[in-house]
Formats: sequence, C-alpha cells, structure tokens
Amino acid sequence: MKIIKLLMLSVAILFLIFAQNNLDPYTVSILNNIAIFGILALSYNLINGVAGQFSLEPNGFVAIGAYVTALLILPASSKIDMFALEDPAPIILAMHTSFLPALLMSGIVAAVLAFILSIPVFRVRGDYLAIVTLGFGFIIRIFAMNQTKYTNGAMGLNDIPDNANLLWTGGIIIVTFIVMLNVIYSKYGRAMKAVRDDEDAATAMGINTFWIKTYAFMTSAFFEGVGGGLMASLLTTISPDQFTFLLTFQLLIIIVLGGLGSMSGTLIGAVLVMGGTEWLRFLDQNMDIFGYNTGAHPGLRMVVFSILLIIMMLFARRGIFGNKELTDMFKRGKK
Amino acid sequence: MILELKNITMQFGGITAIDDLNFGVKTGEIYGLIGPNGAGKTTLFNIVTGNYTQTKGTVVFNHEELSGVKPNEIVLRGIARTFQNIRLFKSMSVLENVLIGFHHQANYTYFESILRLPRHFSNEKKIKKEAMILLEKFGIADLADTNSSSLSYGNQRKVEIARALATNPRLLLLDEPAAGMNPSETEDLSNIIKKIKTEFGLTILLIEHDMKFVNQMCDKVLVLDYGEQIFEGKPSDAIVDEKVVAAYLGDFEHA
Amino acid sequence: MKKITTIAASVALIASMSYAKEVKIGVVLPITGPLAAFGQTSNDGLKIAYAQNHTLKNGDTVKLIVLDDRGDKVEAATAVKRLINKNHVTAILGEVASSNSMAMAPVAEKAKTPMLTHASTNPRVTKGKKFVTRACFIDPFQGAIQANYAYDHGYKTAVIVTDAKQDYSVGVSKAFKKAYEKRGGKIVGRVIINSGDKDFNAQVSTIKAKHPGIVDFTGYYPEAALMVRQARAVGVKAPFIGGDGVGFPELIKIGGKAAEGFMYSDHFDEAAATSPVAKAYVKAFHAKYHKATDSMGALAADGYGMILAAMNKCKDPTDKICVNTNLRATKGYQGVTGVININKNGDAVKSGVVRVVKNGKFAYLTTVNP
Amino acid sequence: MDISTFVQQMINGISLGSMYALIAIGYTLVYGVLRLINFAHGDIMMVGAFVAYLAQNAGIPFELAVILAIIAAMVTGILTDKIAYKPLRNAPKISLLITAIGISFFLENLFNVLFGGVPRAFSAPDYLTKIIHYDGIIVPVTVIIIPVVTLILLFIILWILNKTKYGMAIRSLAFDIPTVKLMGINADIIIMLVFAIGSALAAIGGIFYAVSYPSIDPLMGVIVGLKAFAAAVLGGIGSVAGAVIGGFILGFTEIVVVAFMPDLGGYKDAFAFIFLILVLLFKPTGIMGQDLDRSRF
Repeated sequence: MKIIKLLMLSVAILFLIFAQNNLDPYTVSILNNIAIFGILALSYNLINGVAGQFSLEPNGFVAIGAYVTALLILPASSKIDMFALEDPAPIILAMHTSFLPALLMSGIVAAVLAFILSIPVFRVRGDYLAIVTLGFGFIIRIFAMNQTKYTNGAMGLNDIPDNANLLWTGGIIIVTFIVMLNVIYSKYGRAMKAVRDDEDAATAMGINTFWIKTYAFMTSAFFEGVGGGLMASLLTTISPDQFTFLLTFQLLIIIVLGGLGSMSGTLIGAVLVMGGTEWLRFLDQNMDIFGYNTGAHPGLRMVVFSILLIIMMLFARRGIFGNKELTDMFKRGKK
Repeated sequence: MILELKNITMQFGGITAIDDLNFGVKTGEIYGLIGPNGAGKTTLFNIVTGNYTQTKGTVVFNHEELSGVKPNEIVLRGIARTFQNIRLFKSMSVLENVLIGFHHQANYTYFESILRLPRHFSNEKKIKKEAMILLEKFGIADLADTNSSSLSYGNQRKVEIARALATNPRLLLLDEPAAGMNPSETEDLSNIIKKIKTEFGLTILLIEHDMKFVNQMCDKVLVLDYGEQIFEGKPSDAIVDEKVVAAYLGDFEHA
Repeated sequence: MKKITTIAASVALIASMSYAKEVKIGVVLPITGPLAAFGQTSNDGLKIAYAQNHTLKNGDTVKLIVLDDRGDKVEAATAVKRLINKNHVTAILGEVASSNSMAMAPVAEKAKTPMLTHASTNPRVTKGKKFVTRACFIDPFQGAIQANYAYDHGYKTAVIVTDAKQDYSVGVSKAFKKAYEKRGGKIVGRVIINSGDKDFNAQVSTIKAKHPGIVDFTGYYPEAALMVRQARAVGVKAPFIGGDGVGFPELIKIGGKAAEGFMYSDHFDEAAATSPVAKAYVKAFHAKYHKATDSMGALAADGYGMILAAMNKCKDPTDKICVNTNLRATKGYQGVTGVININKNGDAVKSGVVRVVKNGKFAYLTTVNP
Repeated sequence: MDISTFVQQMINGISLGSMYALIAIGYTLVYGVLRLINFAHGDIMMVGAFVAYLAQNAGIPFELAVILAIIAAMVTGILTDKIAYKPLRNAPKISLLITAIGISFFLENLFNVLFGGVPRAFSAPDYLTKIIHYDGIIVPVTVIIIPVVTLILLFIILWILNKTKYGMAIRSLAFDIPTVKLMGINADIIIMLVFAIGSALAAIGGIFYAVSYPSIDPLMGVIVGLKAFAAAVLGGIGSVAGAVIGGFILGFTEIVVVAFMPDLGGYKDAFAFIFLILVLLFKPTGIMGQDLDRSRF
C-alpha cells in the first residue's frame, strides 16, 4: 500500500515537471486553475463536507490570502507607485518576503482570523451558520474595498511577481490532499465526521465539538489563504471584486458535485467544473463557419453549464463519490 | 454513593418537568428509572450529562459537584450515556463509531496526525486494538467494517453501548436499552450488560419501560410521575405499589 | 509532441502559401456576468466594424474569435492563453474593465502578443508593458476634462460621488479632485455609492445639504440614472457632470426628465463625428441596431481598426512583433472616436468631448484636446 | 441634520424595508416547508420584473402586465420546484442547494442571452411615479404605496396560514412532511402552493423595486435576493412576521448608515451583515425564530 502511494506521488510530481516544461501555456493554465480551485475546494470540503458545518466564507479567506501574499512579495517601490488613492500605510511598505514565506503567512493570517471568527460563528448552527459565514465573506471583501491604505481599494493590486507556476500549484494541491487525508484518517477527522453526523452524540462521547469545528475551520482557512496567495501570484493582479460569493458558490459546486466529504471526489469536481467551463466554450463559438464566431448566442455556455449542473445533481444526489475516498473503494475491492 | 442528586428541579418556561428530586446511586449498583412517558426521565439524564442546566439543586458525581461542567467534560469525568433513539454516527463503520469513544485515549496532537509522526501510528494502533477487543466482548467484532446504519436494531444498540464504554466510564446511563427489541435480543442484551458491569466495574443508571427487564436487572428503582418521585426501592416492590400502578394506568388511559 | 506541432505548423505554412491567409484576432469581453452590459455593447460596435472591413490589404481575411470571460479575472487570463496558444491569434482586443485587462496584460506580454484594450482607463494597465496598448484616454485626462469644464463654466464648488466598488470611478474621482482644486475649485463634500445599489436617497439628501455648485458623478450609468432621479426628487438643483461611464442611452431612458442637463466627458459624439470613418460607423450602427451609438462600441471598433491598420503595415500580418511595433507607433489614426496617437507608454492621446442630455437626447457641447 | 431630513430618511427606510420584506417572505415560506434556502428566489423576482417590462413593451397596460408578471413568476417558481427540488426531496439538503444555485445561474444567464445585460428602463404609470411635496419633505407615491401593499399582503398571508385549511397544512408541513401525508393532505400540492405564494410576492416585490428604481437587468435579483435572505434570517427564518421585521430592520440599517455616517457609505453592505451577525450572536435563531433543527427532538 505504501509503495503504491509513493509510486502515485512520484508519478504526479513527474507529470507536473513534464507539464510545466512541455505543455502549451493554455493547457498549463487550465491545469493551474484546476489545481488552485482544487486546493480551495479540498480545504473548503474539510469544514463543509467532513465536519458538516455548512459555511459560506471561503471567498473571504481567499481574499485575505491573496492580499497578504501580494503585499508581501510586491517590492516597496512598486507599492508606492501603485497606491493611487492614499499612500500605503508604513507597515504595507515595510513588509516584504520571498514567495514561500509569503504563502505560509497568507495561510497563517487566514487561520488566525478563522480562530477569531470561530467564537461567534460556532455559536450558531445550520443555516444560521451559513448566513453568518456568508456575512463574514462579504464583510472581508468590503473592507478590502474600503481600506485603501492597505489594499488600494477597488483599484486592486497588479504587477504582482509571478512566482507561481504549475510546480507550485501542483505541489501544493498534493500537499493539501495529503494533509486533508491525514486529518480525515485520524482521531480528529473521525471526530469531525462525528460532529457532522450527530453533534449531540459526539458531545456525549466526550468530544469538545467547538474545538473540533475550530480545527477544521482553521485548517480550511489556512489552505484557502495559501490558495489565495497562489492565485494572486498566478494572475499577477487582484482586486476586491474577484472575491464575491460567486467564488464561494463555484467551490460549493465543486465539492457537492464531487461528493461532500470526499477529497478524491473534490479533485474530480475541480476537473469537471474548471475544465468543463473551458470545454463548453465551443457553445459560444458555434458560428465559426461564418468567420465571425461569437455565434448568435454569446453566453450560451453559462446557460448550458447551469443546466448540466442541475442534471448532474439530479442523477448523482450525493455527488460523484458520495462521502467515500478512492482508497475506501480499493479497500472494498480487496475484501 | 457514586452519584447523588439533591433537590433537583427543572423548569421549562414555567412548566415543571422535575420537581425537587433527591436520590443517590451506590457504586456498583444497577439503578432503574421508571415511569410513564413524559415523567421526566430523559430530562433527568440530560441534567446528569450536563445537556440541561437544572433550575435548582445539585448533582454530585464521585464527590464532585457537576454544575457548570460542560457535557463533554462530564464524559471525561466518567459518565457515559446512550440515547433513547439510538444515535450512531451513521456515515461511519462500527469500528469508527467505537473509536470515537476512544478519542481521548489516543494521545497525539493535531499536528502529529497531519505530519503522520510515530505517535499517531502507535496510538491509533493501540486504540484500534482495544476497540476490537471491546467489539469482541459484544460479539460483533466481525461487523467492525460494516457501516453502522446497515446493522440490525439489536446490533446498533450494542454498538452504542460499546461506544459509550470506550470512553472508559464509571457510570453508564442507558436510555431505554431494550426498547424495540425482541425477547431473545433483550435476553442477549441483559446478559451483556451484566457481564460488562462486573468486568468494567461499572455503575449503571438505566431508564426502561420493560418491567420484566427492570426486574431482572435492577438492584433498585425510582419511579417518576410528572417530575415527582413516587417510589424508590426494590423493583419487585414497585409493581405492587398503589401509586405506581395508578400512575401507569393513567398513562395507559392517556395513550 | 514537439514533432507533431512542427509538422502541423509546416503543413499550415504550406497551406497558407497557396491561399489567402486567415489572420486571427482574439477578443476577450465580459459578455455575461456583472459587466455584461459593457461587453455586449463593445461587441455590438465590433460587429459593425468587422462587417465594414475584414480584409487586409494583401487579401488576407481577418477572423475574430470572441471569448466571454464572465467579468472574471481567472477566466480572462485563461481566455488570453487560449487565444494565443490554441487559436494562435496575432493580436488581442480587450478587456473593458481595467482589473481584467491587468490580468490579461502579463500573459500577452510574456507571449509577445500585441494586446489592445479599447476601454480600460486605469493608467497601470499599460504601465511597463511593451505589448499592451490602449485606444482610449486614461482616467486622469478624463477627470481633468470634467474639472476644467466645470470650473470654466462657473461651478466653483463640487461634491464628488465615488463608486467605491469601481476602480474606474475611484481613479476619475481622484483626478477630478486634483485638477479641480488646482484650478481653485472647492470640494465641499464626497459621497460614496456602491455599484449595484439602487437606493441613493441617503446620499442625495447629503448632497442637498451641502449645496454644491456641481455634482461630479464618476461612476457608471445605472447608478447615475437612478441617483440623478432621486436627487431631483429631493430637490437637488446642482447639475451633474460625469465621465464616459454614464454615456449610455439608458441614462436618459432610466433617468427620464431628471437626466436633463447631465453633462459628461466622453470619447466621442455622433454629432461631432465629421470624419468619413465615423460617419460610416454611425450610419451602419443605426441601420443595424436602430439605436444611438455608444462609446464602448465605438472604442471597440477603433481598437479593431487600429489593429487592422497595424497589420496592414506589415509584410506578414501575422508577425506579432511587427504588428505590435506598428500598433505602438500609431500616429494620426483616423478612428470613429477621433484622431488617435499612441504615446510612448502605449496610451492613446486623443481628444475628448463633453456632452449633455438635452431634450431627451445626448447633445454635443464641446471638444477638449489633450 | 434637521427634522425634515430625518423624517425623509425614515420614510426611505420604510420603503426599502418593505421591498426586502416582500421578498424575504418567499424565502421564509419555502424554508419553513422544505428547509431549503431557495437561492433562485431573487431571480424569480427578476423574472417578475422582466415580464412586466416585456408585457408593457408589447403594449399591454401596466395593471395587466403586473398580473401577467405575477403569473409568470408563479409558474417559474412552481416549475423550479418540480424540476430541480422535487426529485431531490429525500436527498441531502446541500444537493438541493446546488440545484437552487443552478436554477439561479440558469435564469440569470438565460435572460442575459435572450435580452442582453444592458439595464433597461422600466416604465410605470404616472400615478405610481408621482412625487408629493409636503412641508419640505419629498415623498414619492411609491414610498407610501409599497409599505401599505406590503402590510395588506402580510395580513392576507397570515390569514391564509392561520385560518385556511391549506394554510394550516403549510404550517404543519413545516414540522413534518410524512405526518401531513398521513393526515390525507397532498404534500405536493401544498408545496406547490408555497412556491406560488412566495413567487407571487417576489414578483410584486420585483415590480415595486423596478418602479422605485426603474432599471432592470438579469442580475438585479442577486444582491436584493441575498439581502432579503439576510432579512429572513435576521427575523428568524421560517417566521413570516420575522421576515417582515427583518426586512424593515435591514432597510433602516442601510439608510441610516449612509444618511448619518456618509463617510462609511462604502461599508453599507457590511453594516447590514454586521448587524445581522450581532443579532444572531445574542439570539442564535433570529428575532422570531425557533431552532428548527433542535426542536425536532
């Protein structure tokens, strides 16, 4: 079993190296998008799927991560030049690190914020939790828009050094995947699932459900922050308007489609959603033969995407993988 | 006395569910709580386990007062429970359900599990072994990898009790353990309860309707009616007590 | 892998020698999503320009590949890569929003593919980029037009309305303030709106209390129309002046009578369209859409035209470097929106107009030269 | 701030709050019965406004256009349930949520493809757009009509819920679908009724919205829908009266923030949510709500 895992890991790494150097930038960028949204969705699935806390805040954590990394890797001169609305705050000018510490910092800041948020957030349950977290995602974005001294407001940041590439995004999604599985297959992961299945019963087993939820929330936030940092460096530009709840919805679609609570399913979901929207572009170009090819219905792609989404949900009610992992299926196969 | 309830009163929005209740459970006893539906038995359980905070009175467990102690901490002090309507973790296997009970006996931190440090493996191995031993005692070791929701009712009940035992309790609260079981299952269950009681040195407080079961199992019973204590003593005496009979008749009439 | 591409490329090369070539221009626009209005109006103008001319001097035909990015940065960046690496376009036109153009610019720069944005006015879009050019003027110029026009026409005090969600609005507001105060004007207040808002009663009450000479509205038309309506309803008498973001027919349709007298700086005006290019565009636009022209469409048409002009100057119109060099060297291009010169930063230097809503129509007031 | 400005702002708050309330009722009714956050509800409001617009464009008088819009919204709501929710009654709740988002995306993009994303001017008859001047206070007629209509509708809804057979069925359905089935009531018809009522209210809310702020576009329902949902939660989701209270509170908060703290105008949307979060911290189930998850055992 261990050998198989190591083999899979090395194949994945070899593929990343090959892809980065040999595939065309378009294919690489699709892989990058899949990897980044995969990272975000994997971590989102921990709190939403594994711990069963239906929360809607990842756009906020992604935003935080993106801004922290961007501000850390942008050189001071560039910041002075860029902050058009107000001069940047001294701390913004002073902060500067290389890429890896910046990513880690993104994760840490997001995780610390998650810790602070967990106190109010986990006072409520169910759909109330959903709206409170939705609110937090909203508030973070609005702050990004208005704290011009720190974020340059709606103008956003650009010329962010493009340190990220497929090796980074691919490497980090592998790390995220392993960490998530390690969490799930530990007493903490079991406790998270217990909280999801029956919170009162989990308490009756002596589990401090607040802390278990907070662990899941912080871990989730950490990787969402890192993913945000990667996104910032990959796009080289960020602005508050890219972190709306539509981002959260996109992640939600990925995890539910793949199977809530299943990390393997999430990877499939990320491929389907991120690859699928690209693939569906042919719909926008159905008039190719006439030379001018936006077709009669530009935007049809998104109509079809939403129909496919509904159909897929109707047929795979618990998502593609349910809440099982690929490894579970192996296990069952062996028996 | 391992458990003592003193002057317990519980009110919900003006309605008195439990009225000035006093009783104690001796170490090693099987103590039964009986009474018609709505008598306040489960409420009493919820007070002992810290899910409800009583309006008045104190709960003393092992010479320590329990007021203000959170439900999950009460478990760590040695009180475990089962639920009236079996509440297993439905998405998990039987083994995983029991492992949840061993949560606090696995000593590794969150980071150790993320990094898969040696302590993670050694502790997981240890609790898995212990969980299997426990399942064997209940005769359901072969079901370890089965999903808990696909078990028969009787086996689900066993898993729930095994899971509670995994927390290493000194006092076990069983809420209608025999409910919904056929006579042979009930028989099986009472044997197991007696076995584990001696083996683990447990004290058991149980709620039950099945009077035959109570008679067979309990050293002592307390009869509740509308939150009031109407009888405490030997089960064989309870069934001939006038008040008790009246209370049960009333219950039947209502039903 | 590489071998196959080489073979494919050589096959394509042989094929291209015998026929008139097809030259591809990629277009990235927000056809869906929150910016759909801008993407769709750009696309409308583009269609007119394409219909008018899609053949190069050497006989090659131009093919447009229009991709929708939902107004999303990730999609915009991916779309550019798709255009460059999958469709092998020679040049790229787009996007509308500066924030999206900024996500596309580094991709084009890296792939050494000329990118021309027709409507992104944030100065940073072209900054430091050799392959990114724009067909419109930048925020500071527009802010200055508004400030100077307002001050010169006797409005010495102003309230600025900023849309905190739009980088465009924030940029123009800042430029307006700078230019206005430099002239001696006084900013008596500043109110903030958020695009998507519909209720501005609170803001207009604040404006009313400040009694400004003029209200500088730097956002977009959906908010402008509603705000001016609500402002007039509560009795704000001061005129409004805005930027190209408000110059849409919907300002009048939605604003109704309240929109009367709303002034704004813009890229072009039908009435001022005297050149044959502009006249032809306006005529074709009216014939096809039966509505007034707008600057988004006109700018897109100009962007397309500039790319075509640059291609025509190259022996091989698919030579990206050559096309880019010529695009950056554009001088005196006679477009729909006027004469366009590209300066060394890649920004368009061109005149702007000030227009006003008069009798339910947009009317030309004046032309402002840079 | 003088008294007339103050009164002015209060009136504005009532008007805005009424519209949120109308849309919030739809959320709360559907939630009460299906435990589903119907993310497509805001888009049904958009459908209502658009149909009214299109009907008027086709020469149909405003009043008739309104009726058509209400019918169209009801049909859309019922179809949404039939296509996307009904097949998933026994599936995990979150799957329904995804189909709800799917329907929402579908409606937005369909209208974008069909009618374009450029906002359109919504016209209304003069009697609705009149403005009354009274003692320095300027009151658009809509500001009076909207709250009045909202209150009338609220009383009708409450009457239906509390006094009619179907209403009582709706309320009992909120507790337990199987039980209602045992009672011999066709749960599907009741659920259909709920979607019909909710969608009709959304259409009315959408038309009011379009009359007050006469510009409509395919995405107009997104933010309004989200805020109405927040209002429903604030009031205690599942409670009709709560939805109305929540709507008013949210409307007032928004107006007050911008009116009295103009510098914080950029934070307006944040305030609505900060307020919501604060309320939930002290009352985790909203102002009028009960904990539906827990009250089940």
